[in-house]
Amino acid sequence: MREILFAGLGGQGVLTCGLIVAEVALFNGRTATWSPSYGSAMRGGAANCTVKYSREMVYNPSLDEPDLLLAMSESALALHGHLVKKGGIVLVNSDLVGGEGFGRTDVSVHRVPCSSLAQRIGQPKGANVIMTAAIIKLLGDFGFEDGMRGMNDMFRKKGKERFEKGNSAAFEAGYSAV
Amino acid sequence: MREILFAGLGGQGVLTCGLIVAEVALFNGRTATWSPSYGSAMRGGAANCTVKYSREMVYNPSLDEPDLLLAMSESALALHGHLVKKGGIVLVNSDLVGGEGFGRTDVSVHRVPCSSLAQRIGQPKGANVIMTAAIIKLLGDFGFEDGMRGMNDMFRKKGKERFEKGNSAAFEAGYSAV
Amino acid sequence: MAEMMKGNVAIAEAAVRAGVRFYAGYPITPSSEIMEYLAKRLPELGRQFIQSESELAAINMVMGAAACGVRALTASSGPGISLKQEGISVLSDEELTCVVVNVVRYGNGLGTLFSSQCDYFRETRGGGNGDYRCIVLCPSSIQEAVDLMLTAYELAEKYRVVTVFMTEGALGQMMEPCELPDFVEPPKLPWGFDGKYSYKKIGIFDRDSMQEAEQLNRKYETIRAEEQRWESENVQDADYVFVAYGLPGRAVKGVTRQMRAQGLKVGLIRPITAWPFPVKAFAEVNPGVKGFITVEANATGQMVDDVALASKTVFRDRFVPTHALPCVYGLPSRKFIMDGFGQIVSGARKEVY
Amino acid sequence: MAEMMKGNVAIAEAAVRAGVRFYAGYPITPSSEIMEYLAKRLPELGRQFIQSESELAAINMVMGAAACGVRALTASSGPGISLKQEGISVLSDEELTCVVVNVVRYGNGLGTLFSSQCDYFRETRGGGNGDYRCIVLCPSSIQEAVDLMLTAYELAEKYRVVTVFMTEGALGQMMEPCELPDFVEPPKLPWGFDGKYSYKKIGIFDRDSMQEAEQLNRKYETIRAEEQRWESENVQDADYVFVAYGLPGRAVKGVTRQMRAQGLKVGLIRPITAWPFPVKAFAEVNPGVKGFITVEANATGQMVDDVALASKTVFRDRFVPTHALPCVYGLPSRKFIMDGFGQIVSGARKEVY
Amino acid sequence: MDRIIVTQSRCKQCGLCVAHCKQEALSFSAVFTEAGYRPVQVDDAKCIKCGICYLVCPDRVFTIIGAPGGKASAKQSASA
Amino acid sequence: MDRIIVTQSRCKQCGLCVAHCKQEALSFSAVFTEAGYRPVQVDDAKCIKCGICYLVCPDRVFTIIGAPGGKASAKQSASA
Amino acid sequence: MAVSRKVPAIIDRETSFCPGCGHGIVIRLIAECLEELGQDNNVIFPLGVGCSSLLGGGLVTDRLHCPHGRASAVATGMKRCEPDVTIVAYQGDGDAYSIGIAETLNAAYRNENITMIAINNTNFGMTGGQMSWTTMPGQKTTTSPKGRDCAVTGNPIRFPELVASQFDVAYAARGAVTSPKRIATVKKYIKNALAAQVNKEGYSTVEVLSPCPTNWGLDVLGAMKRIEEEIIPYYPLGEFKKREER
Amino acid sequence: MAVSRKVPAIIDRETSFCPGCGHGIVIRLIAECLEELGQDNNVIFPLGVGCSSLLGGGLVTDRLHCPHGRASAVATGMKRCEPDVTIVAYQGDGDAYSIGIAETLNAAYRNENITMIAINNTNFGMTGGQMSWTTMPGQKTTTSPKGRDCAVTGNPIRFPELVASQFDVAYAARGAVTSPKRIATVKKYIKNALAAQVNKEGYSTVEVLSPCPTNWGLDVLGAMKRIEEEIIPYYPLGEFKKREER
Ligand SMILES: Cc1ncc(C[n+]2csc(CCOP(=O)(O)OP(=O)(O)O)c2C)c(N)n1
Ligand SMILES: Cc1ncc(C[n+]2csc(CCOP(=O)(O)OP(=O)(O)O)c2C)c(N)n1
Ligand code: SF4
Ligand code: SF4
Ligand code: SF4
Ligand code: SF4
Ligand code: SF4
Ligand code: SF4
Ligand SMILES: [Mg+2]
Ligand SMILES: [Mg+2]
Repeated sequence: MREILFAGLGGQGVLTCGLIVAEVALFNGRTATWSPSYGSAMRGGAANCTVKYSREMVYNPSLDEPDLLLAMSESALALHGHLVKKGGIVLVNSDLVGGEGFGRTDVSVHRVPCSSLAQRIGQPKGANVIMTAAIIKLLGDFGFEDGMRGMNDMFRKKGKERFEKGNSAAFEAGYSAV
Repeated sequence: MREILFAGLGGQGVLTCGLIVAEVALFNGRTATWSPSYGSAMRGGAANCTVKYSREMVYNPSLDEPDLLLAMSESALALHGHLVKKGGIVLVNSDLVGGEGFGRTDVSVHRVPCSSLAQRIGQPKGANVIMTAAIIKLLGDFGFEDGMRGMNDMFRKKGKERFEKGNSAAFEAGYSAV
Repeated sequence: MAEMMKGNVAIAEAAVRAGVRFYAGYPITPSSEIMEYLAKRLPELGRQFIQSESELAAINMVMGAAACGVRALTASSGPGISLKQEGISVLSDEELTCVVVNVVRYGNGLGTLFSSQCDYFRETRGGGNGDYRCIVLCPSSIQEAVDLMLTAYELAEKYRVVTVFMTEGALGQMMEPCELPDFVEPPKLPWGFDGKYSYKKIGIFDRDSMQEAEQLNRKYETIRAEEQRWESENVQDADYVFVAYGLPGRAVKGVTRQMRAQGLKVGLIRPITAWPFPVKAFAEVNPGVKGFITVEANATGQMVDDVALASKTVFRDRFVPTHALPCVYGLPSRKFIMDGFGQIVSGARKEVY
Repeated sequence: MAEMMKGNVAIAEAAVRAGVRFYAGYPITPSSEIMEYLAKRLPELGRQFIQSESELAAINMVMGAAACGVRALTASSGPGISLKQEGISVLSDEELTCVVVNVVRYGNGLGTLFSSQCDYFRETRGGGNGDYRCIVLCPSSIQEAVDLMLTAYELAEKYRVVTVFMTEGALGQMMEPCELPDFVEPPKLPWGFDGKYSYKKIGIFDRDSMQEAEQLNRKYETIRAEEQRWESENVQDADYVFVAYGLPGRAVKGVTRQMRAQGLKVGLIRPITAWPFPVKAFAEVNPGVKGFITVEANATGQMVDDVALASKTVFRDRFVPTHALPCVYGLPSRKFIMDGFGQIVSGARKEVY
Repeated sequence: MDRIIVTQSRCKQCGLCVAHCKQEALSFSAVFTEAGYRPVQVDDAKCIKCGICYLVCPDRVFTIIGAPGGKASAKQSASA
Repeated sequence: MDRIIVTQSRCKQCGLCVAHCKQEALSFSAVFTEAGYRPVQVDDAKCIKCGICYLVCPDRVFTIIGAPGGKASAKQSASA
Repeated sequence: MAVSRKVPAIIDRETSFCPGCGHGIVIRLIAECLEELGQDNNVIFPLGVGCSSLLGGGLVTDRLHCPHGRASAVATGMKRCEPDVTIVAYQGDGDAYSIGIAETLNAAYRNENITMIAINNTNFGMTGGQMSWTTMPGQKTTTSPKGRDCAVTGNPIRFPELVASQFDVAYAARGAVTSPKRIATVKKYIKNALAAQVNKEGYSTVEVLSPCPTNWGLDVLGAMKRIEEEIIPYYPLGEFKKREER
Repeated sequence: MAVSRKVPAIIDRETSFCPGCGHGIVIRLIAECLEELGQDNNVIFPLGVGCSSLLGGGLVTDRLHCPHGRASAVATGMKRCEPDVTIVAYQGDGDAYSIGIAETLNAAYRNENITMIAINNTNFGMTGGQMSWTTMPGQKTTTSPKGRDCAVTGNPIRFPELVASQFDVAYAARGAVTSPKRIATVKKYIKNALAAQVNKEGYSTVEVLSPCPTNWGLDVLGAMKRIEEEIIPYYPLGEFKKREER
């Protein structure tokens, strides 16, 4: 079973990011759960979700000990960095998260400037897709093709195939960024 | 322990009648309970109460097996006549309750035309006091004086001593009527 | 000297003497005399009486008064108490104190006017959201009701909980001799608002629910340990112990005494606090007791759960059956109790647990 | 193929497919998506959606719809469900049917937005006046929720009771793959009003409460006998049996499987009906079981009462302790369960009953 | 033939009809109903079947049957 | 001496003050607050301490201290 | 010439109202109007709690005893599910305006296509004559023992005026049952209200000033006189929102 | 010449409202008025549930989070027990006019000597922007996905007008926070309302049209513009019941 925590600020697309990973897992024959941490959430602030996928049933869909943390903001890293499993992975948005360590040496940290990268490839809203691709590569459960097809399948089901080209470009950029 | 059921129509003063008996008992060193049968009672109809008195605690204040039934109306007798203890007493308002028996020979029936008697003695509202006195005499637990003093004591405590003369007259009439 | 008083009136006057400064309520039979009496009495004393637009508004007005640290009261019955559940849960959560009188009437929904004990589950477990508890007092005579009213406030304030004063239609409507207690003049409660922010209250979003849950459990444990109240008799050598509260409790007392006189080894536990349930009373029972029997004025038997749980706790080495004799409404007659007892002894009637 | 769906949306769509013709409700987190979804969906299908002025109005609107014999729904959480208690009691009394979804959130009073199981007592015993019962279903996955929705209506209508669909904030908010059932087209219920007095209803003052109480007891007995639902595993040889429902039930399942793999003899009973409580599941348990352990997302431990009562009924010859591990809110982690279990086995943690 | 029917058993002796009948055709009977009221009775000779009593009666005691040009006749219900 | 104090840490970059300052004395700073906003800064030379910004700000960022006849000076709070 | 007058079948039973209670008159009028509109076999009554509940046994139609105050919400659920059946919420002043003001008002606010008839007897009749929101200034009741003090309790509410002036409703009127003429007028109002519903024009309501001799401590004629002399001056009779020509 | 402007001590804290939320402006105005009336250390706030609850942490005074919709009933209990303390019920439109309409209305009906400030942002802000009883005709919300259809839901309620015309209250007004001038006027209204309470004149209320940029899906200035162009035309600004000269 894999557990991933997606954490950031409202508006950064972290919830969708988690959903794409879950859908990719589903597309590739896993079962998956996606759990937001909801709150009196209207007022900006934090937005998180936990995705778990597995070949058998996911018993406990809630946050426990993530294999990977996506930290899209400084506060996300500060609040959740300590939860990551020993030997796990932390992926940070280096556009917003400072370079200092966060006090752990037992995890591998990957830094992707997804906001600026998104601008650069002409997909200003694609930062979360970039990170999705990076996560898929980092975890190694699904290949590039599996990930891309899973993502596009999801958007197609939602009737959003018009974004396919942009999403694919972002996915490629993210996959190469780690 | 004594149990008395006071039954009649709204406006006939049966509830007060019961209360006087209870107060007389109290005045004479007993304890007593008074329980109305209340209902969605605004619409005329039946009015009943059960009084129990005793030298020790009254355990169950509710209607069980009365020693005496006061039936101020036809329906009161019809509804409650069967409840009276074997060998008990039924006191009826013969102004309103017909002369036919009510199918029991194991109780002693006393008939007092309290409404007309009240008119006759110039106490048109005194029918219930008349019956109170009759009940006290019939049960024999308290003498004439005990009853009269207990009643007057109650009205005095309620600040209604101005009715004392009339009440006393009614009491006397009732006591002599059985 | 004790005077004949109507239960509802006596309860209302006892509340006045316990220092109630504020009443809000909405009429409902068989509780209305409480508010009718206070409509006259409280203004005479310069205290506050409001006939609110509903029971829901009433409990919220009581909440406002309680937040200002005064003794506040509301009374109702049946569906009226149902409408107060959200408010009682909020009062409990804010640790505000008041007394809620439930003059229980029988029935689901609109119900009837019969006297009853059908709200036992709701009052002892809370009908609002969450897992709060109220202290539940259930008097069996007008005198006991009058004597418990001050206790009701003192307990509420000692533990910062709501006290439910659970009585029955028949007790509210009947009269019997009773002596009223003296007047007390309670000071403003320490957590009462005064407009000056003297008492520092934490904002709702700043609270730590996990820590509060622990505190809550500790508080409830303390109440369970300290505040069980009951009356019992003849339990040490009883073959069967009846458990009944309120007016049925008193009726059963009479019957069990008669049964004893006839040589039947029966005893009685009469809970005075329905919550905390008097588990301690069971420790005094004959270790060889053959069964417990609840007599309740409801349809399904509700207290039987608590009796079974108490008996499981106390009689660990063997199975003691717990029976229920629910008389639906009113008071259980001697015949009802004796018949039920006969069926139980003969095995014709099965235990619930 | 199964698709990722949000719990609340899946529940709403399942209700649509079960033939719900009428929804009335008032928004509250974490249940609001149910009504937001239906605000769009029901009118599309020519069915009725009302955003009512309050939860209290909503349950009364549902009552009106139910009286007309259609499948009606309301959903809420926390204090919103408290405001429906009078109405649920009336629906039960009139033997009208509907489904009330409670997406349980944690806390007394205004509460929090945490996912929880703190309304167990209220839902299983009724928070309104009287002694009615609702059938209480508690799914542990979105698929199970979707599959239980039609059942919820069928049970309600079979017995003429209200079904409480008791789920949790986390289930309402999460997504997982689920397959939706087919559409059903329920006929108008036989007792539904049509304006022609086809169904003869007795006036409220003409009813015989004593006789109705007997009927009610018989009905509840039948439900208890026929409608217990649960899932269990590894109980035949278990030293300890966990009892947990909903999402915690599912979490405990994972943990007990791991414990088995480590050689620990533990089993699980997961109630699917909280009322009637699955007492029958206990009959299958190892006669030598050393204890039961509830894992509940509330502060005080509530289901522990039912477990203790069930165990008293089934294990008559000896004392089997019943423990509670209440995790307050959220889902119990492996560590929480293992730590609690360790304390229980070592005797450091005492049983509740 | 015009008729007025008085279902005396339902009458609660409120007096509204008596007060409003302009013909003074209504009065209270001397006998009691089962419920203990002295019900209204109609004087057929005075009654013009105007329907006022029907209109004001809260207890649906009156029925008036109008027959074009027919002569009126009162009928006291047997159930009194 | 008139002064305007800007508690930048509270600013949520809503822009209301910037829009309403008739002197165009307000602008967004380049640095971020902890909460992730670019807070307002005041150009002391332009500010006339009219108080409009105080009036419209939902987040109590401004304090204006008026000293009769004194010269104004802006003070950026250290907490930004 | 004589006109036939026959009590409609759906209400041709004994009821348990007190002697001279206005409820008895109004419910007959409603039944007559339903009959005349061909709706007497196409009607559901959500009943309020109060003396209106006494209708439960007397009324031979579909009917539901609603929780106290909530009849208009129940009516809403019914109407949405049975849009072609006539729905009559029958409520007392306490039921409709005190505990039920939110549901009563909101049905009017939504312009729900139902008819609400409110029997205003200026007190809570069934429970023994407590003050209601229509109790007259100075009126003694069991909860206003010194007479209603409007400085503390507010002034009596005028509901038809309120909905007519504040909300977009189809019809609102007030009548009284003190005399044959007034009774005939009330009937006209009730018929207008029901006709509005049948024609799907929206919310209609009629308030009826009605005696409660029992709790007023007056005889029946005295109670009628009180309405004429004291109550009508405060509660004007008439149509506050007339039906629009369509 | 410069005028000193200092945030009142009782509200001189961070709050967690969204950027540009009108709640933040109004609560500061209330605090200023309290200060000016010498009531800032003599005040209790019964708070509604909604974004108004976010005040819990920001406001350093006696305050109670009331059940949703019931703040005016809670306020009543408080005022009766502490008649000399200023009681300010601070509520949202959903809280005061939807779920709480009975309690809100009844406080006005009784002319209870409290002040109720309602933040009308035409939706349920805190729970994600559902329709409220002040949502504009045609406005899209999560529960009116095709735009509010007033034929089914009723027309937006105008509360200050309702109480001013129907009940005997001391003061009722409506303002908006769209510009410095309007904000200054709102402040005047709030001060009038509070002064009425301090002088024991009776019930006072001010409704404030206020932006909810988050749920409206607009930027802050766009939200203000919407109020000016769309909302004010439907909800007239001004005093509907002025204070009487005494
Ligand atoms: C929730 C609830 N509260 C209180 C009651 C008690 N109750 C029954 S009827 C009634 C008042 C009825 O007054 P009104 O509506 O004016 O009708 P009337 O009897 O005067 O015709 C009250 C308070 C109840 N049944 N339910
Ligand atoms: C009884 C109850 N029902 C529903 C809710 C959920 N709820 C919380 S705030 C709110 C709406 C708030 O809207 P409004 O009063 O307009 O305040 P705003 O957030 O817009 O300022 C709702 C429905 C609740 N807390 N309690
Ligand atoms: S029909 Fe007219 S005349 Fe005849 S009794 Fe009735 S009111 Fe009198
Ligand atoms: S109006 Fe009807 S009830 Fe009244 S006296 Fe006449 S017939 Fe009898
Ligand atoms: S005080 Fe006036 S001039 Fe100065 S920044 Fe504020 S709005 Fe601009
Ligand atoms: S108004 Fe206040 S919060 Fe908004 S930008 Fe200006 S200083 Fe910042
Ligand atoms: S109490 Fe009043 S309203 Fe009720 S039936 Fe009697 S007279 Fe009519
Ligand atoms: S959601 Fe709307 S009302 Fe609530 S804080 Fe944000 S902008 Fe303000
Ligand atoms: Mg009335
Ligand atoms: Mg709002």
